[in-house]
Amino acid sequence: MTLDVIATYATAVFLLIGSGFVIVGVIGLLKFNDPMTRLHAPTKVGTIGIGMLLLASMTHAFASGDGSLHELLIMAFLFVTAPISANFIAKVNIHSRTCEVPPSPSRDDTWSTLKSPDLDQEIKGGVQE
Amino acid sequence: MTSALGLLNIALVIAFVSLALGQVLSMVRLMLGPTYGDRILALDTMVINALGLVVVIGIRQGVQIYFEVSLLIAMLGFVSTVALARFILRGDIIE
Amino acid sequence: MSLFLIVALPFFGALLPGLMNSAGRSACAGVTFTVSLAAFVGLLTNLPSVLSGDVVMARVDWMPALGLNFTLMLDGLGFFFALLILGIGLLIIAYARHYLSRDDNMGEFFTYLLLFQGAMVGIVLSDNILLLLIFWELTSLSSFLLIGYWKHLPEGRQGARMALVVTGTGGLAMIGGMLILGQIVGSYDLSVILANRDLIQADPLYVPALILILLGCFTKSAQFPFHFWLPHAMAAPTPVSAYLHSATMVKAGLFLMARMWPVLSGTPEWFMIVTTAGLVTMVLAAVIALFKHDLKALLAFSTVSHLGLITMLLGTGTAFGAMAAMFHILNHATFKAALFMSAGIVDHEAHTRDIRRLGGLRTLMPVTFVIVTLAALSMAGIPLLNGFLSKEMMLEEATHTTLFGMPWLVPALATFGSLFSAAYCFRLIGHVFLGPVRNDYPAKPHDPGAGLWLPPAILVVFVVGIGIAPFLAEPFVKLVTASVLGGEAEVPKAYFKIWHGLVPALFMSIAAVVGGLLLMAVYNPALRLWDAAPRPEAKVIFEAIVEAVARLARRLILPLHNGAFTRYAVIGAIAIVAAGLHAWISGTAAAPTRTMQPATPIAIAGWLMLVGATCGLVLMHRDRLLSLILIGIVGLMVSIGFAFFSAPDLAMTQFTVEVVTIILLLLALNFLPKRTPVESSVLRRVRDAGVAIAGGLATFTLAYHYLLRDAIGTPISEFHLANSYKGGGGTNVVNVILVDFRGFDTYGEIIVLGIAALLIYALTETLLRGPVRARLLNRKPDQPRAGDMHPMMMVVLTRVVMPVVLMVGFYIFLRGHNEPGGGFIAGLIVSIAVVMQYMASGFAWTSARLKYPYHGVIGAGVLIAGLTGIGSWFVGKPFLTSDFTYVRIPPFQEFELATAALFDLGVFLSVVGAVMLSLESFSRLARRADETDSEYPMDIDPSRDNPPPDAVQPARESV
Amino acid sequence: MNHWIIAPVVLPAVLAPFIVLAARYHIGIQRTFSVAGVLALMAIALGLVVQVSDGSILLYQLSHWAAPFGIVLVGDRLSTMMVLLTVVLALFVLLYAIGSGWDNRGRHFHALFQFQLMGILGAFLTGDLFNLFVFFEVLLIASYGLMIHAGGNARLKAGVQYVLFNLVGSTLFLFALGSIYAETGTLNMADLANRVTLIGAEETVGIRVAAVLLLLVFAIKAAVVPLHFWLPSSYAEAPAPVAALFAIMTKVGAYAIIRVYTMIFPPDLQATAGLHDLWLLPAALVSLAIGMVGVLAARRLDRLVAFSVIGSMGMVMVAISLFTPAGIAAALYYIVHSTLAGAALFLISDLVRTGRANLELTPQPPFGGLALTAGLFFAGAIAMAGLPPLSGFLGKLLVLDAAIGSDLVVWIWVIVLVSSLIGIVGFARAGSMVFWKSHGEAASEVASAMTRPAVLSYVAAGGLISLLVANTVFAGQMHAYTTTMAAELFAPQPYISTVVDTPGKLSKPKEGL
Amino acid sequence: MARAFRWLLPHPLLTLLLTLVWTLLQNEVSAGMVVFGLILGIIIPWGTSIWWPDTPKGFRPGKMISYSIIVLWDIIVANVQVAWIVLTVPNSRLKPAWIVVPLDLRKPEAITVLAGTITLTPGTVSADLSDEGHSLLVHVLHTDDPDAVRDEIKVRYERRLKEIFS
Amino acid sequence: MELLVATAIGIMTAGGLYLVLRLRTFPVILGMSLLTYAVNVFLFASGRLTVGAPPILRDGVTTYTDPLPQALVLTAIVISFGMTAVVVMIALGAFLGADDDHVDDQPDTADTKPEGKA
Ligand code: NA
Ligand code: NA
Repeated sequence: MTLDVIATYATAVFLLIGSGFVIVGVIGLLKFNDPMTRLHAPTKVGTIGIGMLLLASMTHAFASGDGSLHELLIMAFLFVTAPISANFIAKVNIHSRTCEVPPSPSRDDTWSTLKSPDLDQEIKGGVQE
Repeated sequence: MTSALGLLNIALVIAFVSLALGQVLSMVRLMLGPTYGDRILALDTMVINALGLVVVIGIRQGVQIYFEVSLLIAMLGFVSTVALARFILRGDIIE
Repeated sequence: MSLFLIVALPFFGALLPGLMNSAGRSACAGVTFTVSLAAFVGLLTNLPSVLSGDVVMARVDWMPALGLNFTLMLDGLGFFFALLILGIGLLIIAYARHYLSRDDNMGEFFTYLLLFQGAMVGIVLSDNILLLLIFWELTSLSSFLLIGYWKHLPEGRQGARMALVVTGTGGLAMIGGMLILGQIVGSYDLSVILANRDLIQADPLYVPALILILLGCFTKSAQFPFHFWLPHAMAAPTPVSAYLHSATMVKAGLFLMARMWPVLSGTPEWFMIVTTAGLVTMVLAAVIALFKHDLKALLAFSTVSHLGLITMLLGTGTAFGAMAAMFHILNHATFKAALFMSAGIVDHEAHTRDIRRLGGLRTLMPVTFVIVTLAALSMAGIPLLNGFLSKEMMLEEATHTTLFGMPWLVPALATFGSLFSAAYCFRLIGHVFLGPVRNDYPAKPHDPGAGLWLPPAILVVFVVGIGIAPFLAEPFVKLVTASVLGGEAEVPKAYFKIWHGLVPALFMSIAAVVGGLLLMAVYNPALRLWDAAPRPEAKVIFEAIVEAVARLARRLILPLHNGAFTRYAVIGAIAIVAAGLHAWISGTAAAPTRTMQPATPIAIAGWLMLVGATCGLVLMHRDRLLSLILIGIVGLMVSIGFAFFSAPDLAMTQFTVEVVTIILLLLALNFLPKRTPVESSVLRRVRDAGVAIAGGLATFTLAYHYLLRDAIGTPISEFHLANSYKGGGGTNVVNVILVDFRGFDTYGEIIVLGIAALLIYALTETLLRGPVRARLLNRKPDQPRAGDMHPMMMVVLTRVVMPVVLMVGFYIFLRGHNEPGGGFIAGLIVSIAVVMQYMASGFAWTSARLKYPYHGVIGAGVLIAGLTGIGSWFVGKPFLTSDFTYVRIPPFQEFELATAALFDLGVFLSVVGAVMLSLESFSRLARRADETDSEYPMDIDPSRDNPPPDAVQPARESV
Repeated sequence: MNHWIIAPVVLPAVLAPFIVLAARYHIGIQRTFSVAGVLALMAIALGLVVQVSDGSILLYQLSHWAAPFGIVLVGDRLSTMMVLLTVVLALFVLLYAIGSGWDNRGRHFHALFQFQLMGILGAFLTGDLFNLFVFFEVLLIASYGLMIHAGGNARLKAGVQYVLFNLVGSTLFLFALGSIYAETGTLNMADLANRVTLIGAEETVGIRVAAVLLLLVFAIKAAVVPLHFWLPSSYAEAPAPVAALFAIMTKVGAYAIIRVYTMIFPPDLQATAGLHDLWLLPAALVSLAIGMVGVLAARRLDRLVAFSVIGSMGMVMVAISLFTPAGIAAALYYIVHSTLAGAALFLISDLVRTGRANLELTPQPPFGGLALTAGLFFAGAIAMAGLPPLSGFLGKLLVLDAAIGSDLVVWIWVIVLVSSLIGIVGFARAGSMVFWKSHGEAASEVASAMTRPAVLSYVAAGGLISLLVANTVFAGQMHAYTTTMAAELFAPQPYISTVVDTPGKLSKPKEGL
Repeated sequence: MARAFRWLLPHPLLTLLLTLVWTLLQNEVSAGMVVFGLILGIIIPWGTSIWWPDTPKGFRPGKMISYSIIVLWDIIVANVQVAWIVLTVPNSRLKPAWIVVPLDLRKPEAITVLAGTITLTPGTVSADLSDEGHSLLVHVLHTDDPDAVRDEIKVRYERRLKEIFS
Repeated sequence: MELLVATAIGIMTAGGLYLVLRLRTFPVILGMSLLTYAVNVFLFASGRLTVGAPPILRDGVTTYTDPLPQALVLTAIVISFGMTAVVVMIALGAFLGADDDHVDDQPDTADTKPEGKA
């Protein structure tokens, strides 16, 4: 068994693992019945799934002779940006009151998202469902 | 080697199918909503899955050409997520 | 004098009175008179040639290919009319100088008058029927101006419009007739046409041509049923009426009938149409004239009647008829001009033209009385005056004319018409000048100065002179008649004399005069009868028709063009699909030449997503934010599709453009309603869906057709693939096409982007300066806003990620020539990086720290691209010719330097500048008055509580 | 290599960003550069016209790639005449914009104006269909900017519709281009002309649909009914000098139809035979009728002029649809005429607006400069309604003459003449309402808006009228030239071989395909 | 000298990061490319430093690496856990919870890394910050003992970050 | 595969057309975007469909997809982006001025709705 055969097997395995995680992430997205819990599945399970696919891509490139590391960069971007996306979506959920009201913070007055400008207090409606 | 390649081909098909399924299911969530948070989340998931698709297409076609495409999706995909979320949070996305 | 000069003098002279306006009224009139006199004298210089029977010609090519040339001809007929036009014109000018009041713009009046005079002279001297048409329509136009000269009078405006419309209609019909005539003969030269009588009358198009040309003549000469416009043109100042209705405009139709007489007359059609029209007009107008109380209206209808008389004479198609017609034209011009001018004098002095308010002026205005009496008696056909002579000839001709197989019809009607004619002439004299002097004139009438009475007096001299010594006019009239007849008939031998013996015409004449006197005796009962009789009012009918047409036009056009874009789009879509369908159905299709590729699961999944998102978008488009998300998915799927089908550059571009577009739409949606209300009916939605499905089917069919067939030749891109590296120095063929093979397209494309940004900026500026500004500043958000404008996580991430993204942008830019990428994508990436910073820390904070004005970036980009292109000129190559070389500077590897990269840099800068300027403009609209610019890049920063000692520098130093 | 032919594109394209960069806040400098640029363009255009007057074809290979692989600019009699016409029009429009101060009522007028010129001139010169699309877009987007220049609700609303309609048009253009490339594998017009002759009788749907889609694209630009709906409000709401400049834009569509349907899809080409015979001429006749009926129906002077533009385009299209040398010659003559007349009328309406504050066709008090404005309007109306002596009448005669021999000659004559009459009535009603009825109004209201337009405005409007006069006086020469042009168009082989056979970078003559 | 250095290299670590990114982008290591990357790594932060006004002090890259390895491991482990939860735990038995993490960290960069870590390790999402930035709101997907989760975050991540961003 | 692409073009065209015919500017603009996608794919398809042969020259590779339509589509994408930005801005300007985002001109309500007729 040469190195590239191993790499090919590894590619296949990474692909399978990655696909598995991707599908689990999406199942979570579909299955959970609360916006906040839904948020958990794809933003992270999906991320690791794609990470695996990238790993597969790397090993595959390695198997076909031209080693490649730049997929790492993609992975890094994903890992850096995923929390921001999650954070914003969570803020949307909190702001539009579509999740359980969070407990008060221990030290400060309120959560930053809920600190609506005074001007807006009387405004109703908007993009809410 | 042939068995390895065979496995790889099977794995590729499975990857394609699951990514495709993932897209379809995310689409279902997007349509169902019910909250904008869910919809943005579904979009975000679809963008990431699309990235996965491009990566797997790259493996399948054996070319490195798609690196830039995937890099762009990874790098900029979240921008639209943030923009949409900011729109709901603030209305004005640049303020 | 050259014929050109005779025609040109009035036209060029028309400039003078307008310019001389400030020099005074006499100067205006003087210069006009001089111009007119010069033309008149010029005409007289040609008298010898005309008398000797020569035809004077002048020719300059104008549009030879069309057959429209400046060809002028002076023969007896032309001379006769030109003489009338210019001669009476001189008298009119002199008269008008005294007639017009101080409030009237003299220069304007004489300018119009000279234009009109020139046009008339042009008509009678034209040897080219197209040229004649031009002058013909010019008389319509200039008379429109003259009739409407007193702009404050509604009658003037209406009369002018009516005259223009009626005579314009005739003119247009005549265009058709003349073109047919020209086609039959193969030339538009009158001299050629007049020589082809048989050819013309044998042509199947003779009758249409005849009808069309006669339409022109009848409208111009106010023949029944187009007679109604003439009286309403009386709203013009009297000099105009006198000129238009005695000597000129209305005679144009007669002139043309006479001109065309050799080729058009003599056929049953001509005879039937022309004679009938003339006869009816003569009788009808005479009857109407008798019951008109307005002096000028009476004269106007009498003109119509006399024109009918002349028309009838021309219609008979005999040489004698033609001669009588010419003679009567001359006579009518003299007495009618004199009468109009006298009517003007009465109006001028008594301040009314209403016959019922006049009477008894004989003693108050003796000079005028004499003039009017002589002229009117001439018109009535009293012997020793010139009217008698030609009327006799007319009656003589009538006795020889059989219409509709009834030999008595024409003589009877002619006598009847003459009877009424005599009657209104007697009324004119009797009711205005005879009878007791009244004491209720609106003004005290007295004879005017010689300036006003001299011109009609001169004409009356002719009236009497010819009447007493007809042989004086005979050679001239025969000369004219000869040129009317052309070679088609002999000039009649008959002599012009007062006494012909006891011929039927004499009895008819006597009957007419006596009958006229009797009619005057029973005038009042006749008037009551007339007033009681219902009769259509032409003006009302005409106005009603025009109004109805205008209303119909409005009904037709306005609702169709009411700004309903959706209907426009539906109509357009249907038209396009229908035209495409027609092309498809009428063509042939062979079997496919390419085999279908099997669909892979991934393609099917992508298709499902795309279709799902599209359908979702259509179904849920009322939720605007959701529809934005969905369009994002469509875009995402399209870009994945591009990647799948071997187009990485496209995939990248599509994806980045998608991101920017969504940002842009979100910026706009902030101001717009967030939902689209349900407004359209079900029926309408069904219609739209039908159109949409038709369009979809069309594009599907087309795409499917092409996808399964090869092009008819090798695509030109084979060359691009083969020479991309060799000649363009790049391995990314798409990029080489963009910056080299088809760099010019790209140049245009960045300019489009640059313009888009400029436009958006300009509109923002305009909006922010206009009434919208206050509304924008005080705008209330339409949704409750969350706290934390600039979340910490985003800000921190941006600090690290933005430089990395910029670097990736740079990388994509550099690699573009050989790998997927290029200036455009790089530009978008950099823009998104900057937008990220805007979204993180806000507009004010970010832009306050921005060093480069986006205007400058766009300008620099477009300039760099342009200058790169121009650079090639300096090595003698065409615009944008690329060159490249490979250089090696340690420690770097060998790398390529290409001018295409410089061009791409221009692209890059334009894109960055354009995208940023647009986004910035959008977000400037969102600035509110109640907002203070944030001082810090993030709202929440716990480290601000105990800042490190050396970080206390103010954050906004650059503002 | 003679670079003059690209100068009409590059000069404004460089001048515009320069104006943006250097003179953004100085209207005086902008005006100076803008006028200087147009004057230079005029000299260049004249030079080009002279160069091609002997029938030679100017070819310019962009990036030095031979056609059909690269983009080429081609100058022949037709394209250079259109360039000259555009530039001459532009000069007067620009003078008007400066004189009336329109250029200072919003931002970036001069830059947009230059870009607009670039787009129009490029469209006339390019020999490549996709490049034509690009120039269409350049001229369109600049026109959007100019159209909404100075803002205002009505204008913006009309602007939205104008942009949307043209976006649909651009989409259609791309469908057409995709079809053409899919069918023939080329985009160069001359090469396309060669390739379409290879299409056999057994497989014509592809090229037929492509040809028809292209025709429709140009028909939208040329405002042929029923694709004309974009025109009335956008022209009426546009600032006057802009609307005047737009007078040439409809001609871009007409130009493209002439070019494409004489060279690429000539009437005798079997594959595309019988395509538009059925409907183009009727559509043109309906356009003529609708335009002139619109003149009668309009309630506002600017709308009236806009409808007259539709009508005059109908006339042009009637002549074009004959697809005979005589028809094309007449059309080209009429194009020159109607461009000048339409532009003049838009400027004159603005002179009216200057004194009157609105253009409603209702009686209103007299206004400043009435007599002179009335005189100009009278001349413009005569020209537009096709009354003698101005070139409208001559053009009408040419069209009527060219129609002889057409199956629809009776229809053509009747509709041309009747619509002419309707137009006359419309113009007469409007003119007497605006210029005559105003005299009847009480003088007490005279104080309202008695601004007198600037002298430069009169110079510009009067200049266009005098060009109309020149077009009339020299009608013979003009028509002879357009006749030569038409002959050249119907014998395009010199054009085609010049374009296709000239070698470029890495390609020898007759190499490639 | 120091001032010149700060002017030239406002964020030295960013320069290093960019050089690394450049090298990765090229997908091959050569002296020329690294030098070029370094040049870019100097130019870009210099150009963007206006938007990163206050240079963070006292960052310890070494500890950051060990921290990253721990987090990476946690991510892998927890991913499996979450996947298990997604697949097996029905919605009715799911016990999501909000937890409030009082913060000892003060630097925005540190807080951001913490929040990011929390999100990346499955089962928890950092949802919001309190209005003064002294508490972090975290959502837990499934837990019986929210306090334990909070303590673990504080001990396992926040303590380490405090050292890294000292 | 060809069928998929062709139907996708057709469906996007249909969807786009339907939205273009709506009454408010926002859906109309989205419809235009959809139409733009359709036409871009159509233009792209004029080079026919090839999988796995991007037009990036590689040693030893001879099959490439047609690069020209790609370049054309790129140009078209850029231009339509500019156009979209412009139409959005103009539509926004029109809305801000009149507080009305109808695409069609609205009939004068002042004439048609006489008020106070009790
Ligand atoms: Na993301
Ligand atoms: Na206007």
